Amino acid sequence: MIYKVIGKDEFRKLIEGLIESNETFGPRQVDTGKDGQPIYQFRKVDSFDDLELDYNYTASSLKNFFLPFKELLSRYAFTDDDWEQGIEYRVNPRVIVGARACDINALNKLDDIFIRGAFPSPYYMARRNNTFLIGMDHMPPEDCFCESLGELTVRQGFNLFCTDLGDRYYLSINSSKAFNFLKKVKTSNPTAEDDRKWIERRQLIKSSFQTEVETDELPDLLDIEFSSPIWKKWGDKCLNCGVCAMVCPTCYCYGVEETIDVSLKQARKERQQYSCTVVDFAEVAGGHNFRPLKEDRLKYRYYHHYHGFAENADQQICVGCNRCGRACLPGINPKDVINDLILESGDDV
Amino acid sequence: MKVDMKIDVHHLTRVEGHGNIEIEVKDGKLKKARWAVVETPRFFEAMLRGMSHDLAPMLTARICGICAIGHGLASLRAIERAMEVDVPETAKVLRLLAKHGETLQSHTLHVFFLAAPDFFGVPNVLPLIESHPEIAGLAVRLKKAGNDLCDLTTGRPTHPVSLVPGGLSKAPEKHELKAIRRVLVDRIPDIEATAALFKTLSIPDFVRETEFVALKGEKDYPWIGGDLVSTDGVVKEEDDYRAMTNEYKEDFTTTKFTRLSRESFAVGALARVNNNFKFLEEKSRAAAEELGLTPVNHNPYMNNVAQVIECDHVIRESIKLIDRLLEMDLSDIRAEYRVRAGKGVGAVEVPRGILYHEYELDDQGLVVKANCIIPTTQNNANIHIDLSALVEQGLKEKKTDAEITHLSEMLVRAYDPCISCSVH
Amino acid sequence: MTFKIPKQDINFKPFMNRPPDYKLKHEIMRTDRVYKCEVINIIELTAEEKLFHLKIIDPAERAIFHFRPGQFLMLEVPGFGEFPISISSSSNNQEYIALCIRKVGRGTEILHRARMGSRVGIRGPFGTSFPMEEMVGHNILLVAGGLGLAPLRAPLYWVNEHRDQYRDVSLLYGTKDPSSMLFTYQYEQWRTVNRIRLMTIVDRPDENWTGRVGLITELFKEIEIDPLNTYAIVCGPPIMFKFVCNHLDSLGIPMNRMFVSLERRMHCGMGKCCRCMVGSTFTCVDGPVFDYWSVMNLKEAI
Amino acid sequence: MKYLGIDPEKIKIGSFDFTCCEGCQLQLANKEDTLVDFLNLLEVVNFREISSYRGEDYDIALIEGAISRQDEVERLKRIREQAKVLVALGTCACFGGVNQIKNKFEIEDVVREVYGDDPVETLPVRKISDVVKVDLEIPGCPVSKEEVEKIVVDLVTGAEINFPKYPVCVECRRKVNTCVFDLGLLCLGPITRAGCGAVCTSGKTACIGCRGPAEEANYEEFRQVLKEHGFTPREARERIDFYGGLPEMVIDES
Ligand SMILES: Cc1cc2nc3c(=O)[nH]c(=O)nc-3n(C[C@H](O)[C@H](O)[C@H](O)COP(=O)(O)OP(=O)(O)OC[C@H]3O[C@@H](n4cnc5c(N)ncnc54)[C@H](O)[C@@H]3O)c2cc1C
Ligand code: SF4
Ligand code: SF4
Ligand code: SF4
Repeated sequence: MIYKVIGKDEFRKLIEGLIESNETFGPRQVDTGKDGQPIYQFRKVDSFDDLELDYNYTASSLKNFFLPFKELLSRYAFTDDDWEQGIEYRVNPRVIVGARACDINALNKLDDIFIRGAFPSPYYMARRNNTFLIGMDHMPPEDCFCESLGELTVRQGFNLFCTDLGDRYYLSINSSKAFNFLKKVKTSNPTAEDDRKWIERRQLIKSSFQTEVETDELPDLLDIEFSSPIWKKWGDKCLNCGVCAMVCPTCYCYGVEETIDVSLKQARKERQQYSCTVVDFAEVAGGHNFRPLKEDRLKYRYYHHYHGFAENADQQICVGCNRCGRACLPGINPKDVINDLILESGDDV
Repeated sequence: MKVDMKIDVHHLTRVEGHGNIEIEVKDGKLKKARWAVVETPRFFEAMLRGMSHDLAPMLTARICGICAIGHGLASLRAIERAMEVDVPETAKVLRLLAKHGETLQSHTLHVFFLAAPDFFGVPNVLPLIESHPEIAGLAVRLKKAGNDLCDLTTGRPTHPVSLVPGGLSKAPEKHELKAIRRVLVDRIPDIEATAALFKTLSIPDFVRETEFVALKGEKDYPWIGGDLVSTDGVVKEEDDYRAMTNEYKEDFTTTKFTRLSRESFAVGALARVNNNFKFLEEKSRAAAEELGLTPVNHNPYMNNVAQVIECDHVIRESIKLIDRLLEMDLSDIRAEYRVRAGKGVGAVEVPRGILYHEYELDDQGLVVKANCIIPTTQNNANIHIDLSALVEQGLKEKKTDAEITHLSEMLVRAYDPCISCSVH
Repeated sequence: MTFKIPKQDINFKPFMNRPPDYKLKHEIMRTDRVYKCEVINIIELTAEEKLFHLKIIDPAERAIFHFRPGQFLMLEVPGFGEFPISISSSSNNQEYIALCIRKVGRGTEILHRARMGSRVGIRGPFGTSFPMEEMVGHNILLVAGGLGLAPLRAPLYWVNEHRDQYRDVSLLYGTKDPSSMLFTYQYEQWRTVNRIRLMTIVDRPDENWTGRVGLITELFKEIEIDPLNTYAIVCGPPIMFKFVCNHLDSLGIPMNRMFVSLERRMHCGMGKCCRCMVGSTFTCVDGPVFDYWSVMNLKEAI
Repeated sequence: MKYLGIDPEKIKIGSFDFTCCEGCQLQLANKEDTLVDFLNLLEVVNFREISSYRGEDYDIALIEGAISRQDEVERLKRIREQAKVLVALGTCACFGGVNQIKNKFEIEDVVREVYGDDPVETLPVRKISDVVKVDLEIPGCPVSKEEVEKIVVDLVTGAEINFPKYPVCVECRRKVNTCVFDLGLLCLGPITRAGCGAVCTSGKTACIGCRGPAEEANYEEFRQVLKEHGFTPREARERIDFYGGLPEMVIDES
């Protein structure tokens, strides 16, 4: 990795240049909540001033830029008794500014599945390869727990990562593209003072977490407590609304559907983001449901997130952003569920 | 020669809702000519009682599947006047734009899908797709533009979602406005072609002196709120609408009838053009003159022409409204307001004429009493009386049963009645 | 000053238009490209099930298509959906692929209307297979319930084609009623030509049925099993293979010598959609063939 | 398309309206981009609102609206006898729709409120399936034309018709909307069947349940959610009762 320091004015020039030449997305305020607090999402930006780089969190994650909620996989064109399949992977280059470390870590996890997994996905890869990603550190919101999962810092998977040193950014440069762009604006090599401030900033962030979740023993615990009563307790609360999975940066379960156009001349095959908490997730033709109960489905989501699974070499995929917890209307959130699970297992011994 | 005639058109087709035409002629004398609405009433005013005011516009939009935006706006206007809410200017412009989308959509639906088949002697618009593809093309493009405008401003073409007390819950993005502006500009040649088409059609020649009622324009062609005016010279305030409508009930119909200076009056596109001709967009006015539509025109069949002229007008005015919006801050679309007790009237020109909503609200913002008067209700008596005159004229001109039936059906259709709406 | 990000296309390695080889990892392949097949034969087996013979149209694609007994395909009926189906023919058959398909939902129902010459798509093969080589020199016990006979046909063909390498081969087959019994026209051949001990049983007999009546476990009373020299392949509804495997376990067949084929909802076949997950395991890439020990260790598998 | 032996035949439809706003029928003429293709799949033999041709040989009857008068009951029964497939089109037909709000009041009171001493005939509002057998329900106020198109294609090709089983929230979040609960609104999305594309919440207004219940909706917990968000039983009930499609969601006073 190469490191540089850039003044905030100069940084602005860089971003403005990127916005001008490319489709650019970043955190924007989309609404004001009933509590008066701003609500942010990653949206298209037309100027630097659209960006709200001091945002706390976006309600939905970056995931859908790489795994769109609805994605066309193939098109079929029918001729009398025959058809032709058409596939398109292209995506136009674009920039995303202001991703948090946990967001980038989440993408790295998705890379393990969609690029390094058994059957790499060209759709995902086309989007990932054509996205210029600029990360940015921040002070943790009070309910985040990425630190507990070791996802507080990120060392790969971005083009440029900015550590905020007040009037300037400490830049971690992770791609030749980024390096070349930076040649066109004024940067300097970090001084010893910059390095010291960088360390201070990191330590400050690390020590600012207010939420901690004990996750080390979770893979085993989840196995041991597979029939724990806490699943019913939390499962009964679940609305099966799938919201948790939709906003989560790493939930990637999906369904594929085909539809014929009204012209009867073409058909579309589309991938749609799904959620394991949704009622028919594991239902098969004929009506048998392999996970008929709310608790089965909710448990499965936790099992998948914290037990890990084969495709990504058994790593936990939660990055601790708590988006699911915030979005869940009945208030089901990883911290409480996991704590319950740990308490429950404590009772056993 | 003795003429006996019994015409009974049960559930007239190509109109919204259920109505019957009943004509009886004995010995060459007209015994009966009725326009009977047999729609099942839904009792919206009764349902509104006790409902939160913010649900009222959503409920009343369901009075009509065609002019749902109009109902929503009348309802909002009544509520906002009752609670003295100041709606931001941006929201007002956006609402008017939505209104224009609806007018365009509704008028093209009527002109092309419901009325046009009569002029071409086909049962519906489908054969025209084959025989006159260029006309079908006009219809589809114009209607789509109207629907798209509604969709963009209110969230969907029918039953708006973003019309809320205080303004709008969501504004379109500027790039979306620019896109729809381009579409509207492209529709100008289409509407001009439509006017040219109407020049070639023969509008039945029938005239009956009628009083026409509309909103009174001040500077612009009026659509939402303001004073009421009639071609007989009556002027009233919006709040005084009951004195303008004077509802009463007849036995043979489930709708109410209305009257003003004469035994009946008419509202709708023709009434608006007759009352506010000078406020039409300049080019629209010229087109009207070209088509022989100048105030005060007493041929009810000319309502179709008036609708074409209004389409022309709203397309041109929408473009101007969008230009204004592009200069405005689109985040300022909703006013905070305090819920309080009050009474309010909202009068809105919907495609078929003036629509009135009136609510009385309690201090919780719940509806205590509601009254809605629908344009078609106001037209029903006039249709009914027109029918008699039309049959009399037909008898004089020795028209056959079939001709009289055809002309009667066309007459009713010309009013573009929205019957389920009138029996809400 | 230009900040334009250059467009980066994906390199399909090594050839853009080479048909996919699903066994290669870490290679971006056109995994969504289907092999186009023609239906060359349709055999009506029961009211609900038909056997389809599919021939891959492109000879080059046909030449590289290989599978092992127990693997499955994703069958696509363009416009109506894609679903997993076990391959029910010999892995030696270079001419066509046989699929036995029950009419149950949107995709399968439409497929049942296919005529000779209709064209459908396949992707695959996917998943694990039965370890036929490992079983050499042993007795083989095949146990099938209902539609479970379909995936057993591929290992059965294998055994028949290498009959001398295996010792006693038994096939126990049970169905709900006689009319839902599959592939009856082949039984005689299996028994006489292939020297397979074939036993059938039904739950609910009809007036013409003269055979055995009862649950499939009844059949075990009639055969003798040499537990330390036998491999078992069990396929059928979960409740059935659970009973059968428990029984075989009690007889002393080691759990890692019993194989089952699991069924779960699937939307990709490639370990992505997660619909087929059982605990931490994908039925599509880690299965569908599992040994019973693994299944026992899977949370919520049975 | 002759694919798989599917030689699509136009379906003969009749469209009939009862107590309603006719907005659902109107949707059939919307979505103009694909209108011609859509109409190509249909043979409209009876559709009073747009056509003067009145044939009786329809196979599929689209029924719009609820039932609120005796003559409607009889007309509906006649249509049922004729139709091979009877489709309840729209929320009014499926659940009674807004019309059934009337049923909370006494009939005489309702009539008096609107017609004073000049009464008209009316019955308590019933949904179509309360009167005749319904083969297919397409909910929505109004129905989504996109969904109708899909269903018509399924009918023409003979494919099984599927509706989403999950609630509106899934579609809502797929659109990256802000949850309107966060804006202080009472949304019925979590218990309402998806398929509308979350139009209402995408317009930043609450879902009021026009599509009826999602499968296995968790009413118990949803009641709790409403309470915790500080909504009064009156507010909740008013919205749940709006379309009549969520009879199992009971709100108690406590
Ligand atoms: C490994 C494996 C092998 C199979 N082999 C056979 C076979 O040889 N013969 C046979 O008749 N059936 C087999 N099935 C079951 C077959 O996949 C389903 O019957 C089929 O998916 C139903 O699809 P549908 O479109 O008709 O149903 P729908 O209910 O319309 O299903 C929609 C989608 O859900 C998924 N789905 C639904 N049911 C199942 C299911 N049971 N299993 C997996 N996905 C499902 C599919 O993706 C399907 O496209 C197998 C299933 C698996 C997992
Ligand atoms: S968001 Fe909450 S209620 Fe909804 S599915 Fe997820 S856990 Fe269940
Ligand atoms: S906290 Fe929730 S939303 Fe965030 S990564 Fe973990 S599971 Fe996903
Ligand atoms: S707005 Fe309504 S539909 Fe959308 S997520 Fe929230 S509760 Fe669900």
